[in-house]
Amino acid sequence: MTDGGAADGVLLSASGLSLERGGRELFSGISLQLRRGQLVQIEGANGAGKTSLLRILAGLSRYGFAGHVEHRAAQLFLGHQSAVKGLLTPRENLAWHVAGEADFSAAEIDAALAAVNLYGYEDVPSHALSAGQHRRVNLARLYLSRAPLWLLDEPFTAIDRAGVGALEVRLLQHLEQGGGVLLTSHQPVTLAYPLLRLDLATGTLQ
Amino acid sequence: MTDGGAADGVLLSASGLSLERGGRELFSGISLQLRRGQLVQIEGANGAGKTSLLRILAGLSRYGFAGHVEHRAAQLFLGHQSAVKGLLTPRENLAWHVAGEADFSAAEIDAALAAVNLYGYEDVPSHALSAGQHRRVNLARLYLSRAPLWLLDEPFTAIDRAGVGALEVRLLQHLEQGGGVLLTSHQPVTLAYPLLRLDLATGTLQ
Amino acid sequence: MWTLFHKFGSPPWLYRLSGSILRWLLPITLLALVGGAVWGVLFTAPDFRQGNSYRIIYIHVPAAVVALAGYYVMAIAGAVSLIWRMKMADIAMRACAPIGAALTFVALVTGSIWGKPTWGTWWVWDARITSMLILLFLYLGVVALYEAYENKALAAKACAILSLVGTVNIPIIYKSVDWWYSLHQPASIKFTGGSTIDPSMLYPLLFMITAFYCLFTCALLLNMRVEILQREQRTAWVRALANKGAAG
Amino acid sequence: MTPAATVTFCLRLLRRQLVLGLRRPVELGNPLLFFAMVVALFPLGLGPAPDTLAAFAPGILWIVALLSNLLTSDAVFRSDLEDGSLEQLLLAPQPLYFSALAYVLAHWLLTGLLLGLASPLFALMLGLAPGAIPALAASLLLGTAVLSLIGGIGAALTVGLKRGGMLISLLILPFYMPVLIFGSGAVQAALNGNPAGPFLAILGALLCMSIALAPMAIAAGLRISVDT
Amino acid sequence: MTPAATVTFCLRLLRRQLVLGLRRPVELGNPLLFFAMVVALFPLGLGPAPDTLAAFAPGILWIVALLSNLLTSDAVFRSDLEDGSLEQLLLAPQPLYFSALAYVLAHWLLTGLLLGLASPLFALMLGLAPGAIPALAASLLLGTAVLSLIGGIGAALTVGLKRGGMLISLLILPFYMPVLIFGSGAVQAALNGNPAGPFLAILGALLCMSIALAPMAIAAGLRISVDT
Amino acid sequence: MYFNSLAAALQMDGHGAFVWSAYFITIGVVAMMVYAPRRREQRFLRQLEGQIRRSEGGNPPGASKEV
Ligand code: HEM
Ligand SMILES: Nc1ncnc2c1ncn2[C@@H]1O[C@H](COP(=O)(O)OP(=O)(O)OP(=O)(O)O)[C@@H](O)[C@H]1O
Ligand SMILES: Nc1ncnc2c1ncn2[C@@H]1O[C@H](COP(=O)(O)OP(=O)(O)OP(=O)(O)O)[C@@H](O)[C@H]1O
Ligand SMILES: [Mg+2]
Ligand SMILES: [Mg+2]
Repeated sequence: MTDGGAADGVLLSASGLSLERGGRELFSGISLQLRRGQLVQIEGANGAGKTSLLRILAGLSRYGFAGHVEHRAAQLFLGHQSAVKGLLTPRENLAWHVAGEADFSAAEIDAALAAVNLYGYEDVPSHALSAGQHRRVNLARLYLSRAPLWLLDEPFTAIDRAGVGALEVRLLQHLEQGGGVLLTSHQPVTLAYPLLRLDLATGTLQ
Repeated sequence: MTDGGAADGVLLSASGLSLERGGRELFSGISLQLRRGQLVQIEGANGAGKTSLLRILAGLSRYGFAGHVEHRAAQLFLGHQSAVKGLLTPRENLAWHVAGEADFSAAEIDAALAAVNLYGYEDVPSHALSAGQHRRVNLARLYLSRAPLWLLDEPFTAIDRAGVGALEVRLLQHLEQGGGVLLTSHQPVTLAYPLLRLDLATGTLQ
Repeated sequence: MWTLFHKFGSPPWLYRLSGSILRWLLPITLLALVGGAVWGVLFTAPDFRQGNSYRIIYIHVPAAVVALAGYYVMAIAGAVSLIWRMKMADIAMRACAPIGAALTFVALVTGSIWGKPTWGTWWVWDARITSMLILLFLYLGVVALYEAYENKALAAKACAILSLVGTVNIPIIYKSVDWWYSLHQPASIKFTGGSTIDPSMLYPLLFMITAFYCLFTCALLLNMRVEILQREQRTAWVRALANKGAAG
Repeated sequence: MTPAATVTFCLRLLRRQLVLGLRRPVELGNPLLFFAMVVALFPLGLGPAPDTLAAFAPGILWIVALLSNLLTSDAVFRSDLEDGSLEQLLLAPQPLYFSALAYVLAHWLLTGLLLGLASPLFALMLGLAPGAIPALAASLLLGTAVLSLIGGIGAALTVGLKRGGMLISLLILPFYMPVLIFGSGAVQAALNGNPAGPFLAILGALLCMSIALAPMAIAAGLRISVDT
Repeated sequence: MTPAATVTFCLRLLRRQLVLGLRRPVELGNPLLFFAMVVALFPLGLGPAPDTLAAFAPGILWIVALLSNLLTSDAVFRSDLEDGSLEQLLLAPQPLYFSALAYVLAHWLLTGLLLGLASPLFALMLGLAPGAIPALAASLLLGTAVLSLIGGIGAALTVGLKRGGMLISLLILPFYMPVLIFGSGAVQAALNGNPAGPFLAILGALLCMSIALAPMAIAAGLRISVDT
Repeated sequence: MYFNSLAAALQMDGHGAFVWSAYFITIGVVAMMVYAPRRREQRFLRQLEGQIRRSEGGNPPGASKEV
């Protein structure tokens, strides 16, 4: 977990971000630095602009906003959509993932699927999975990835309570190994770890 | 709120439901009667079969299960997918809804949209809405429908905390007017109302 | 040079400049069009083979020539917008498409009207005509793509890519259509191509071609002005303009 | 459900489908432009000789109509299935027969009707004798309606499968063929100076039959597709 | 990213796209059956006179190839955009140029290659002179690759729009036309006893040019589409 | 002037209908090319002015849409 990242531990830095969509100013003047070991939650009501901000930070939105974003480490971005193909099995989905991070061995993939409680479903076509299982296929990437910077857009959606608990454990582990996590969630994050909150309305990090 | 429903207040009755998918038995021997004023939550982990059961109860799955379902009142079913067309505005989505419950006046629709906090977004194409707002367009049907029986599959997904609160108020109101609600949710339901739990593993209602 | 480049990137400057250009160019253009048409229709001798239907040439050929040139203007603007990210080039590119489509349409319709008395048919699949039809498709494709995007900044980028792809392709399309036509060699119809044209016909024709180029410029500027206003609607200068316009 | 309520509902569905097809009136140009382009392919492929083109014009226009129907009928129910609208439609109290008819009608208005109305222009471009143009337009208007109804059946049966596209073509193309034969036959008859009436009458009979039967098949297909 | 890693990644992408296209080997038959049916439409529509059919067989087969490419290229990126795979692809460390190429290659393998290989059979069905068949197959193999690359550009530019289908056809059909001309020209030349070589050389040149340029346009288009 | 009379100019030996219709269609298209953007500009400015007035001058008289 040492690839990427500058000496000062900053994984991602952004300055003066502001965005206007459909004639509404969603946020303005947001500057933030995410360092190793930091857990930041973006807060805001539905439509506040959390997803838009995350997509700007990930580099997916490139036009129409003001400000500057700088990546200093490899990133893992999980969006609202799960990038899981219904025709492929969970195993194939992970082995042939388009994000192209690395070649994972079959054992690694099976372990990751087991970690998200899909043991026994490795070879079922993904469209036959339940909504939560479908999202879990995507979340299995959290157990595979070696990227230090995680950008997660509502990772807990459709996951049952036990699953949320397991995910939180994984986040904690990643943070303790020096990763950084930026996430949005409408469910309260109950992690025994210092949580910074980014309020979109005021643009401040607390 | 008096259309439909037999004299004994039973809105929906099912007996001896059992289902097997992909070689796994999801549930068996489930019998339930939903009466006016009852709030029932189906419990189970991801992949337990909650959605499958709801679809059987709604009459969408008609083959491949054992048992018998009887509807005695008009129903409103909201599934995992929101049935909201990205190209249409929220107002058009509700006015031309394919569920064809009734002709709603423009004022009714605007009131419903305002109730789910989409005031000001009535005429934005729905694909420009955020994930939560997209679901809210669908949830606005809860403010329009006159069906006494509600089957809701994870209605709180992607909704922010204030929105969940408002929805719970609406559920309460519906229950007090003699409606019945059957829902699934991975988030705890914090309603000041007696909640019955249907455990899929044991098939019992508590 | 560089400062001029930057000035072209400045919307209010371009808006004002185009206003002052249009103030004299537009009337002159319209006058020239009417004058050239009257010259061609009423004051020249008819072609000895085609008789009076030859008079359509004074709109048919200029429209065809300018429509073709317009595609290159559009592609160059597209390239500038993609490479230097110049907003005004975006706008110019977008403005070219409907104008070019209109001129191509004029060329096709007048040609088709000309064809009826000359060849006895409204339409033939001649090489030149077919490639002009394809040019119309290309223009309309750009218009349709631009209209389909809601975010106009992205629409302009997409259209720039499309028009660049088109630029690479236009010579290929032309060449291929020529080959196609010569491959099949239908004997029935031939353009008189290469026939020397009488100076008394040539001068009004050249005059009309110039007038059509001016028309293209005027329409381009007019379209760009609207686009500039729409893109810049949140800036102070457009708001001031709106207030002034409403008061006056 | 009262009949009046059903009619209102179907009109609403029709309006919805039309708006989904043409969000802005400008978009009406797209199908027409598409037809023009596909028509232009044929001279480019078959050669520009005016007499052969004129002789093939009925067949070419009919093949274009058929292919554009084929191309688009896969999409009739697909997005509605994917976003959950279809299951809501099945739960609606109105009879599915009429809803299915509304979907097909919208599809026809956006493909067949437009093509039928624009066909005289394309016929001129291909050099079809002007006398055969009424027969062409009439046969296209009647025949494409049949095509849309048949295409709807294929769409309903295949929409639940994760892979549509190709399969639907295989299912419905054989059923399209009689329409193609009678449709181009009508124009050919008019070209040869024979009355096109009998061919048009057959197309009309096919249309009546498919209006009566196809929506039932579509409704049954949709119920199965939503169940998977 | 090392070149080796990029190659592995692209091969993985290719494999994924092929599996998505053909989950079961049986499905390999669908495109072929589709071609056969569309080819059968032409005798029905144009009239079955053997000599005219044989004369127009090159054009007919090329038009079918072109339309089937048109039909399928809309789908190249659409499902990936809808389920979020496309944004993951853009975030991948590998250069998008090669990923785009992998997508297009998969598309070509499933449409153009199959059609090229099966074309001798269809040519015989239409009565094409056997001497022209090698030219036909070669021109189809080369030309459909160009078509797939061009189609990819159209798909990339329109995939972010809520309305696909028609628009992509409008964008790419004009660019398809030269390929159609040179492709059917090659077969025509072979039919007339002239060498098809020059035409094939041009198709090859077009292919080289589009392999160099189209993936760049596709990559730029995808970045725009994901941004909407 | 090549033609002797107005009638001759209109007739042009039977080609008049073609020539004149071609010119009239062109006039129509050219007029649209010049007129359409000017009208769009005017309409846009008026609309923007209304928008500014609404946002600055509080509630407009006719729009009391309180929820
Ligand atoms: C659309 C692209 C076209 C271009 C670039 C174009 C260009 C020209 C040019 C330069 C001439 C003058 C030729 C000469 O003096 O020898 C001409 C003549 C003519 N054009 Fe077009 N034309 C086009 C389309 C059409 C169309 C669509 C038609 C009708 C179907 C048409 C019908 C004619 C006729 C009848 C003549 C006079 C024929 C002759 O001189 O033999 N043209 N065109
Ligand atoms: N293309 C667009 N045109 C107009 N408005 C847009 C567009 N795209 C997004 N918006 C607006 O941007 C706002 C922010 O959307 P975003 O998805 O970032 O919200 P969010 O905070 O992630 O909400 P949620 O919690 O519901 O996911 C929304 O109000 C939406 O209406
Ligand atoms: N076509 C099918 N083939 C095989 N298994 C299937 C099929 N459809 C559903 N299943 C299985 O049925 C089970 C129940 O799915 P269901 O969607 O009902 O779960 P759920 O309780 O709603 O879960 P969630 O909380 O994730 O929404 C899943 O384990 C799924 O794998
Ligand atoms: Mg969001
Ligand atoms: Mg579920």
